[in-house]
Amino acid sequence: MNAEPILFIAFGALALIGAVAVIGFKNPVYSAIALIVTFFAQAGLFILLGAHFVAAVQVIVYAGAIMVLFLFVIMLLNLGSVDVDRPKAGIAKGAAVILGIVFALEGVYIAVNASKGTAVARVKRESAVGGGSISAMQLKELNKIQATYQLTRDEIDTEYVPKVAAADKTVEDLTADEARTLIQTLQGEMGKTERIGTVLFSKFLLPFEVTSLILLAALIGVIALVKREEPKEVS
Amino acid sequence: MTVPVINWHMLMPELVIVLTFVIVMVFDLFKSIRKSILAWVTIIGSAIALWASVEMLHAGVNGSQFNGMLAVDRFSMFFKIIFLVSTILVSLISINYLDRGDKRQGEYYVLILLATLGMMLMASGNELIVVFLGLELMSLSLYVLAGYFRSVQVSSEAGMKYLLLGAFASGFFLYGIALIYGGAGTTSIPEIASVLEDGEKSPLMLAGMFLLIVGFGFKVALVPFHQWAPDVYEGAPTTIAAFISAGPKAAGFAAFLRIFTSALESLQPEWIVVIVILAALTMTVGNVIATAQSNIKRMLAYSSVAHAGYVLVALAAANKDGISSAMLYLLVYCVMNIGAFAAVILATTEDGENLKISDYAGLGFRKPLLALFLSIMLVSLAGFPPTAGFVGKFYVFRSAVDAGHIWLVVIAAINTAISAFYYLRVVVVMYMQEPDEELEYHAYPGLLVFTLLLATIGVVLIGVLPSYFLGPAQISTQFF
Amino acid sequence: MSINLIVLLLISPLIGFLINGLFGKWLRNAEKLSGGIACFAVLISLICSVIVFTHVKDGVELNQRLYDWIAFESFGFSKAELGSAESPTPIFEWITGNFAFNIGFHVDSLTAVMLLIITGIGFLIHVYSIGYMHGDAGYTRYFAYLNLFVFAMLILVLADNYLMMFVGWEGVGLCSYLLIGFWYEKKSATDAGKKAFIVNRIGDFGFLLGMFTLFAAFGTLDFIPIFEQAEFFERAESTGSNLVFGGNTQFGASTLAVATLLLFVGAVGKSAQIPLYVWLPDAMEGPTPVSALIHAATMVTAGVYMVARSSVLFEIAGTGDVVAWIGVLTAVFAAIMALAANDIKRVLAYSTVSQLGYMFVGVGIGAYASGIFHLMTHAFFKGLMFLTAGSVMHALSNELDMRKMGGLRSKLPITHVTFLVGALAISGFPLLSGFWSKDEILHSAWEKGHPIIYVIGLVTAFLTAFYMFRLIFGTFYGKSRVDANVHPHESPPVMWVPLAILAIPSALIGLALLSWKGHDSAFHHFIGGAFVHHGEKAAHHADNVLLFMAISSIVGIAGIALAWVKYRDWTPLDQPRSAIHKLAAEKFYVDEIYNAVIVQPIKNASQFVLWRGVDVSIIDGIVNGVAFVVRTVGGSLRRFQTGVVQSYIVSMVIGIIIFLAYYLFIR
Amino acid sequence: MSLEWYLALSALLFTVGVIGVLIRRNAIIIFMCIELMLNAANLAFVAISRELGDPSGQVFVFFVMTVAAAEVAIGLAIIVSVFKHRETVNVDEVDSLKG
Repeated sequence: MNAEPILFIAFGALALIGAVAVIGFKNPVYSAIALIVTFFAQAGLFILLGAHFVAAVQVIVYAGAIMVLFLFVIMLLNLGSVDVDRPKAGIAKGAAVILGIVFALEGVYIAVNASKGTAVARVKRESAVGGGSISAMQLKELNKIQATYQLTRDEIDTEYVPKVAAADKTVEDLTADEARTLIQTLQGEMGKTERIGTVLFSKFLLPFEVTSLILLAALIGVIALVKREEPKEVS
Repeated sequence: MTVPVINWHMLMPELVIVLTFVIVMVFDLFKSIRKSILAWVTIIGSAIALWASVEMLHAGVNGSQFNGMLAVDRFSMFFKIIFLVSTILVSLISINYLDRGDKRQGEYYVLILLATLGMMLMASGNELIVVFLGLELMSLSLYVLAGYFRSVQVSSEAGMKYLLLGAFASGFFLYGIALIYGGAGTTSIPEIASVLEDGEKSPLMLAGMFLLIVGFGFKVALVPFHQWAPDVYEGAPTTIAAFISAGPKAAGFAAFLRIFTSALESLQPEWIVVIVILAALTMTVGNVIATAQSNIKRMLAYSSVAHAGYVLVALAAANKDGISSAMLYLLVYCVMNIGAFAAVILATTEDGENLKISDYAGLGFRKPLLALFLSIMLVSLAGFPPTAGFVGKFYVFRSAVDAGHIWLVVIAAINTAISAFYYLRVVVVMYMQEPDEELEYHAYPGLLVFTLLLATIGVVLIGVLPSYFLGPAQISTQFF
Repeated sequence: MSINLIVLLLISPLIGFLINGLFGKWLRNAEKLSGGIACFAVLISLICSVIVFTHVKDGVELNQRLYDWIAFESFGFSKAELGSAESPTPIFEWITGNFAFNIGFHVDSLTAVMLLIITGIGFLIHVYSIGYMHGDAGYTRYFAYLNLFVFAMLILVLADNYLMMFVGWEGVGLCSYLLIGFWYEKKSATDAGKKAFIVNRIGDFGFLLGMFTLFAAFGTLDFIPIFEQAEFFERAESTGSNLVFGGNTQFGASTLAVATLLLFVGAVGKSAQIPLYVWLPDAMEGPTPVSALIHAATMVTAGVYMVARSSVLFEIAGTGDVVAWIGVLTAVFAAIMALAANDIKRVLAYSTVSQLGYMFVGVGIGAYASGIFHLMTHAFFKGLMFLTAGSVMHALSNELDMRKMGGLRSKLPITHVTFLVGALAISGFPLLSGFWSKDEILHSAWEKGHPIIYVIGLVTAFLTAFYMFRLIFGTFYGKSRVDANVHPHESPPVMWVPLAILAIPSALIGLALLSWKGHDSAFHHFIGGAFVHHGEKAAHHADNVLLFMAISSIVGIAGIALAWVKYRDWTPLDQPRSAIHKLAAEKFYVDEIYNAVIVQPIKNASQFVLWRGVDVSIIDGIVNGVAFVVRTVGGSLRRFQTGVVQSYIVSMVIGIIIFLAYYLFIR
Repeated sequence: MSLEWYLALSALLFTVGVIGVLIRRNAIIIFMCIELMLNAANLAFVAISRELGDPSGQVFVFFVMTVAAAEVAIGLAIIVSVFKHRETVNVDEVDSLKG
């Protein structure tokens, strides 16, 4: 039995409850802890989606580093003990909630129509091909995967083809159904650290380098904001 | 997909900027080096990068780097020129503006350079995620720079407002990218274009497209996403206000133009409606509120909102003429607006900056040079010939008329008239009113005068020889 | 002749202006340097002008587009895309719909003459100013303006299209107002500046409308295409076909007449003709060298230049007569007023108005060479006389009233001699320059069938000689009426040397017009090229040359003689004796009439009708109301800018929700 | 579970973040809500990535996390410097720039 729907509902509900709790708690410390719960629940959802590496990073970076920073600042400013955040006036709150509901409706509408004429729908159409031998489309897809993950055809033939068909077959000999399973297997592995790493350092090398600059900017920015020496200002 | 082969020549401007900020950081370590040296390193580095960009524009580069992530073409080079010009001008005015004893100048210039690098990535980005990262690199640096005078209450406030609103807007921007990713199956701009050619219009795509407008609209300050601008301009250091109004605005438009006229070209009938509405709203609201301002920095902020509306008029034209006139307009706007802010800095007295428009009374006789500079910039902002502002507006309106947006141009023309009212009011105050109190003015700082002279030459030169600047912009749009 | 030469010629005063204008503060302590820079800048232009002149003399002309300012063709749309279906196919190659506002130069003999006048006299006046303005607080400002003026004037004459000409036109106007109001702490000076500004606006408005008309008719503002199209039209007119030119207007002779008359309104304003002359006498509030340069030698002649430049249009439209009549009436009218003026600069100002009238007679009747020649001679001798007047003022501590002068001959010998040369020249004393040019115009008027104009012109010539020598005798001869506290002294060399230099051409330049027995004079030969397109139908009038010369000479000498009789030993009266004298002394009450007929009714009407009735409810409701509404709306929109981040976020979210709903549900 | 479910969840999480930004006045909590919005976008990325069989979406999440970390560092530093002036992090009390 497929456990995904149950787990989805469990993690999804937990994430939502945590999110609502973030804006519901008066004490910032509690809000922060509720946010951590949401982040953990999301990590669970990532695992459900096969994104193992991302899930791990989610826990380490978000729940670990970022939230600790939040908590640290809340403690530093001593906001945890006093209730500085009085609730807003009822009307403003109500208006905000109404806006939120409208916005949520629009969001859900978009989600419900996610497969209307989109790439997602196209992928579904293409993978629905059945019967006969491996199609040109599937070969193209395999070639793309091969290039993306920097695999060789030999590796696929020896490592992955046996998982879906007789051991002596090569990619060209597969039937369409077998090929589909092969592609799904390969795609299912994309969350692995090795695969992500390969993509990160080949196709996305530039953005990766840019993130280093962003972190540098953050570092220097924080130094500029908190550096000890208090200079005489112009204005 | 292999590890990309990098042609370092094509990355010249970016590499020079990276090298420059490394040098600035190293120099900053030595206590014996005067802080103004850092500014000069920044200026020289930017000038070399500018030279490289101009050369590459001339040579007609057209390629891509990093597996197609980065488009190295004339379009991006033209915008890099705009960014580098604004970086140089802002660094020049910063030397006199920052206090000599300010120990944090290293960080200041490094952040300016990082912001410039972010803008360059936005202009070159051929992949939505690169645009997003460039935008974040730029924005993060600017948040800090806006709050740079941490001992000044309003500066911190400006930083915080910019940060909260900016982060909020990038949330939408990111969600928009996600939706487009789902709708098109890719985030590469050329691939989106080819996917969309035969695709039907999905809600996912339309919503994603609009959320991109929100993200860019925030960065270039379109109504109703503009409200951060006046507060941030007023609170931020004046040099940074000048910077935010010039480079980042151009960067926002660079990515805006590339994505909407290239990737989302086939959705043009869908987005053009919203662009037209936003353009009309932005011009009108910006100009109308500007008339009611008494603080010159706020007035310039609202005027900058209005000018974003004019550029949007060119985008609404959605053809090559429109794109090239938008590019020319941004170049013009960058020069004249930094000039106007530089003149505001020049009006500093012992009591600090004089930001009330009434403080400018009688300046025409007391500080004739300053009044002259400021008048030239304001006249250009108002769009009178033979200044650059006129030719900029002229080409923008022309392209919109050609594209059939007569009503939009009528609204733009009415707005130009309204804007003349508040720009010229300052000129009138300077030349025809007596000051309430005598202000003790400093002697002119040479570098500010020099910068203003550069800006004036730029404004007049573009006004008199527009074709030398429009030509490259027109060639740059060939690839679309 | 390379275009670089022209650019250098043009740009040099601009650089001078920039240096003096921008770095004046630092130059102020080094007065000599500032004046020297300005003079040097004009000197370079002068040298270039001379080179240009020699080239043009060898028959080289230049019509070159420097670059397109706002070019529509580069913008990628063609006539075909723009034009509607019913627009007929254009017949002319010029008219491809790709028009451009361009910066270009047109250099022919007319231009060359104007260049020489502007830079030559301009240079001398710059030098003179070094002495005249010595010690003035606005020294560098003055030279900056003066250089800017030269630059604008050069643009005006070098332009190859009406738009660029208009830019120069406005530029010289601007400098003129700035210099009239140069001593802005003097109320009369700023008032005079204002008056010049307002009166000139009327003229400029006419010029603008004229340009629009031309553009509508021809689809371009460039001289050559317009002139060629107009000539083409004239040739085709006989066939009776309706021609359609670039501007897609049904083109007729009346169009051209309207256009030329509107242009002439501009000329009337700038060149101070009836009825817009009133600003020029008041303009004497400016520094005297300015009066010499701008209000005698160069700027005020711009109108004449423009009419001469557009000669083809005026000829085809047949509007030259209007020009000539306005000119001759102005000439005599101004001369009468000059009779009664006591302020020496005012006398010279009225004299300038009067002489400008002569020039318009010349270009109006089609004697372009004569008109331009008079422009040239007048530039020399009137510039000279203004400078000598300045020298007198300098000697008498800024005294201008000739009732308080007299007997200055011995105190100011050089000034006296040079002034005398100028006065003889303008009076038409035989063989001096004014004699030639004036006689030529009058003779042409007779020959071309305008006897009345000839007679009025002759009367004016008599009056001219009379008032000029009234001025001479009143100032330099007779008993001294100078205030006892004032000790007249001759000016320094930096002032009198330019006077002496100017005196030579003032006397002798007329010889260039010397012609004999049917041969063109040197000047005709030279300048004829500029009007070869159309114009001057061989103006060598061999008949009765000597007779006309004799009449002119007699009239001039008679005027001098009468002045000798009346003013040799002048005792001024406090009150004008005769009614006509009083009328003239009060400038025919023109200012008062304008005040009563135009200004006051407008004021009254606005006070009682417009202000109470229309203004408060309608005009206010529109003009001030719009401004008020805009500001009020702006003020109330400001309230949305509460300063609280969340209110900004609310408006963002509302915007996002509305537009998203549009995309998701409405589309 | 199909993509629609994940996207709907992501939209709801995003909306909760937006509502939080609208109704909370504590700048730090507003900032947390913005993090919530970014996370919702991440969820959408990963879900779409799986549906497309394309690893880019997951890589984007990695980048977004980096950006978020940088943003938080700078944001908290700025909030601290505002706190130094006003002894408060309530955004409706930080309103001296207006009009």
